[in-house]
Amino acid sequence: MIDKRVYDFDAALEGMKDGATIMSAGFGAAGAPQELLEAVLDRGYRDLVIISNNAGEGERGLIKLLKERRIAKVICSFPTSSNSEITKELYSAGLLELEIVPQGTMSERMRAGGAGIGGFYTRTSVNTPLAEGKEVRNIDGDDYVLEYPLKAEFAFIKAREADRWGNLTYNLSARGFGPTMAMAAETTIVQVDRFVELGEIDPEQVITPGIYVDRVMEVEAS
Amino acid sequence: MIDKRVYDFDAALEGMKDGATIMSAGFGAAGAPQELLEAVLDRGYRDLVIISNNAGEGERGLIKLLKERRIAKVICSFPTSSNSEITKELYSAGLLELEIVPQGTMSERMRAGGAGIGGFYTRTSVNTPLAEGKEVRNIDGDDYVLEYPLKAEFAFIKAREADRWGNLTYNLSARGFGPTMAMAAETTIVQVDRFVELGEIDPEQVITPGIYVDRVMEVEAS
Amino acid sequence: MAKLNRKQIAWRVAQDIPEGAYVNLGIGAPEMVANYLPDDREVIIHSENGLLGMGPTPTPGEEDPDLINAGKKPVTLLDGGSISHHTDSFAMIRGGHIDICVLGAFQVAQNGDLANWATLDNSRPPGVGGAMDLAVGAKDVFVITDHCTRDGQPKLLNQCSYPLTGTAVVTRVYSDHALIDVRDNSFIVREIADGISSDQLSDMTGTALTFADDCTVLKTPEL
Amino acid sequence: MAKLNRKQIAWRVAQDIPEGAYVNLGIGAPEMVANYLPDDREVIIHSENGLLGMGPTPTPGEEDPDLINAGKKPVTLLDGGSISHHTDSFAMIRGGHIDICVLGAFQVAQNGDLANWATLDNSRPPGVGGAMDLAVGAKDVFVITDHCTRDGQPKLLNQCSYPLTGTAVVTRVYSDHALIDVRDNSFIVREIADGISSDQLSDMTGTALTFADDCTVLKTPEL
Repeated sequence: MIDKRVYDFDAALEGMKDGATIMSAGFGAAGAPQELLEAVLDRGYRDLVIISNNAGEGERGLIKLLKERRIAKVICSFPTSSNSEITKELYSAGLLELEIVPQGTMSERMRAGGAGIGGFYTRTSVNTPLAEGKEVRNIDGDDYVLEYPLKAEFAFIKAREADRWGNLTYNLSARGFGPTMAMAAETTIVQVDRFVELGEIDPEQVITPGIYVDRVMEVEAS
Repeated sequence: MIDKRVYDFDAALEGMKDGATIMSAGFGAAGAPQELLEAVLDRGYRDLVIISNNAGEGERGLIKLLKERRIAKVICSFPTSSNSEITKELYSAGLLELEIVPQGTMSERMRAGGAGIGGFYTRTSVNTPLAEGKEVRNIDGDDYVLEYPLKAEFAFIKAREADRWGNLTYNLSARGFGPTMAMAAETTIVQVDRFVELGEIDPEQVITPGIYVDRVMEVEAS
Repeated sequence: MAKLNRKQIAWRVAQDIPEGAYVNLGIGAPEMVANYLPDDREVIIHSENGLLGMGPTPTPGEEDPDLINAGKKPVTLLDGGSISHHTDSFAMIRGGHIDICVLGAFQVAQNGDLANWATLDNSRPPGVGGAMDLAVGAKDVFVITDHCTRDGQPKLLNQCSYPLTGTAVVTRVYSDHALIDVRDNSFIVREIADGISSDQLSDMTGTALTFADDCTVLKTPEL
Repeated sequence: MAKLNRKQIAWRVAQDIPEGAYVNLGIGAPEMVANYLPDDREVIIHSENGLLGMGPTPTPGEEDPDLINAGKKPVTLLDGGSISHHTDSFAMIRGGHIDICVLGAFQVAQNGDLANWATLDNSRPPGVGGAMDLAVGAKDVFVITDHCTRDGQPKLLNQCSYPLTGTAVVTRVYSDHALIDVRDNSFIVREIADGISSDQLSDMTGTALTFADDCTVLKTPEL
């Protein structure tokens, strides 16, 4: 019987290691897998490379990892928030590497990683510092930048419901990067509000099909 | 008040013309906008370029247009079906141009057209006759073919429900190419089983958001 | 000399958003545009984090932490609203499906170049968010900005000195002093705030202005 | 000499599909594999037109014209099944998320080249469907085929003469005479049908065969 459900963080994080690259869903706090990130903190992993829209916000998850200096690099579109001083401090002190990617390009690069696209041309960032060193090509009169896929060893996702095949639904705008990151990581680990029986999710309302999901764990908001 | 509902085929097909390029959703008969296609036939348009997975099947829609010699060219992945002799006859007689595109490439090219991607690299079709004349690029050790976006003047789609903003739901595997074609056409025209009030479709269950839809018409299956 | 306040600029932008438009409102001042849309005008507001048909701020106590806008503030969805994931949301932006986006700016050049994501101060972490995607993707890019910086430097220039967000993308500037179209490599003044002369406006601008033949007074209500 | 019939080939393939695999079954003979999966084995079947977790043929009268498989025949969905649109469905295929696809073939070369979409007959309209996507996308490509054409020509070759579907993609061939791995530019015979000698099999093959040291008899039930 296929059963992707796990019941503790040790099982959820199997294979995690120092230096791992982790995609972390969430836009601000919505959809952020705070408890999974904090379980990584508790287990002492370090030198992490994080791919996430923001380099933390508030007091949870990524911010805790940043404060404990567990993160070597963040690939993101917008690192700081009004309430995340630690990111600025670490960056100013040269203790945190940041790679800034336009939000749509970041999302599209992850989709490319998940969908077998070897590279794609986008108008976003043409003639800006973020296109420096990248190939530019004129297609039908417009300049486009060549962007390559973005993949990761792990994706951490927060979803609303999961069944034992790993099918997922999300809550409103907490959907965010979840469906795309699930495609783009070797191992996709999902914390969900609740497990449901196989067949409870209408086939037309599955947002992330289980094919992209490796492990699901029920996590109570803490 | 935004209201994309129309109540007859003349209003639905406004702007149609000889030589138009039309994306026609549907995989076989599932999701095929037969009544819209037949309304085009009834109005006498000709020299049409059709983008559709199949060059017709059965006795409806595209097959009727083919029989009346209204279609100059079909861009498709698989032109013939067990029950579509006319496609073979016209092709053999040199009366129908066919452009064969791998199904995933066709779908991805339409998505690129809708998503502002100028081109993308895919492994599909490398070293096959369908890659002839196309740029090949080695990325991380694998060869990829460069493919360009596919757009159209019109998309014809069959959906289950629509509201006055043009939000759509589909019925099971009739979803097919609908959501992608809706993105890729200048004018997207949808025949639906039924209109619903704004707000009746759960925001999380909208499959094609109205931003991609220009006109919706309630059409009883005929 | 009666320059406009932020609310008045937002009000003026709102008058130019047509019925049925799909509009993305940037974080900060552009968000205020939603407050001034005429009641009888139906406009569909997009938020980059996957909302289409965004509604007003929820009443206190009704906030859902999972229903936020691009600025991470609680919002609502209108009837007809829909949710999409990030990649689909940016396909709307990058694919040219958003009619208008309204953004802030550090600098705008007369050819429509926009600089609004990074200064030359390298001590601050840079952050671009969705600005570059919106700049190239939206059919019209409206900019809300003060005409000058706090220390009196012009923000409308011959050429931007800050890192660019996009080239030749801005179509109209709504400043606290004027409404200016960006067309044919020129700033064309369409409306000018009451009590401001052409010369005064030119003095505040870092490049030559063209005054439209039908240039009128930029009128807004008290707000 | 006891060659396998189509059902027996399909049965043999089914035994090699592991629990939990995501599998795409091509149109025609490959579809029959689903009928022979062991009852206690949970396998998730993908259909290119947007089905994941495809179930058996519906009972007569229960067919839904909007729930069909890649062969356009009515099917069902299992509990846990899901629907996606075409582009998302092909992202699963092209992104390497399908563990195994089972396809038919006109020709297979010893380096894994596959020809299964077009012959050299130009009077017939060509059609490729999802074959090229599946060939490059699936982690394993299993081929079901007769060992020879109806007129006795070998289909396992040094090099394909028909237009290719993909290069170096086939990982295993299930013929009516043998089970053959494709590895290191060689056909490696793992199992051979009862009563067929190595020499007979070699005579029916258009290139050299390697016989595995542990090559055994290809056993199937009567079907």
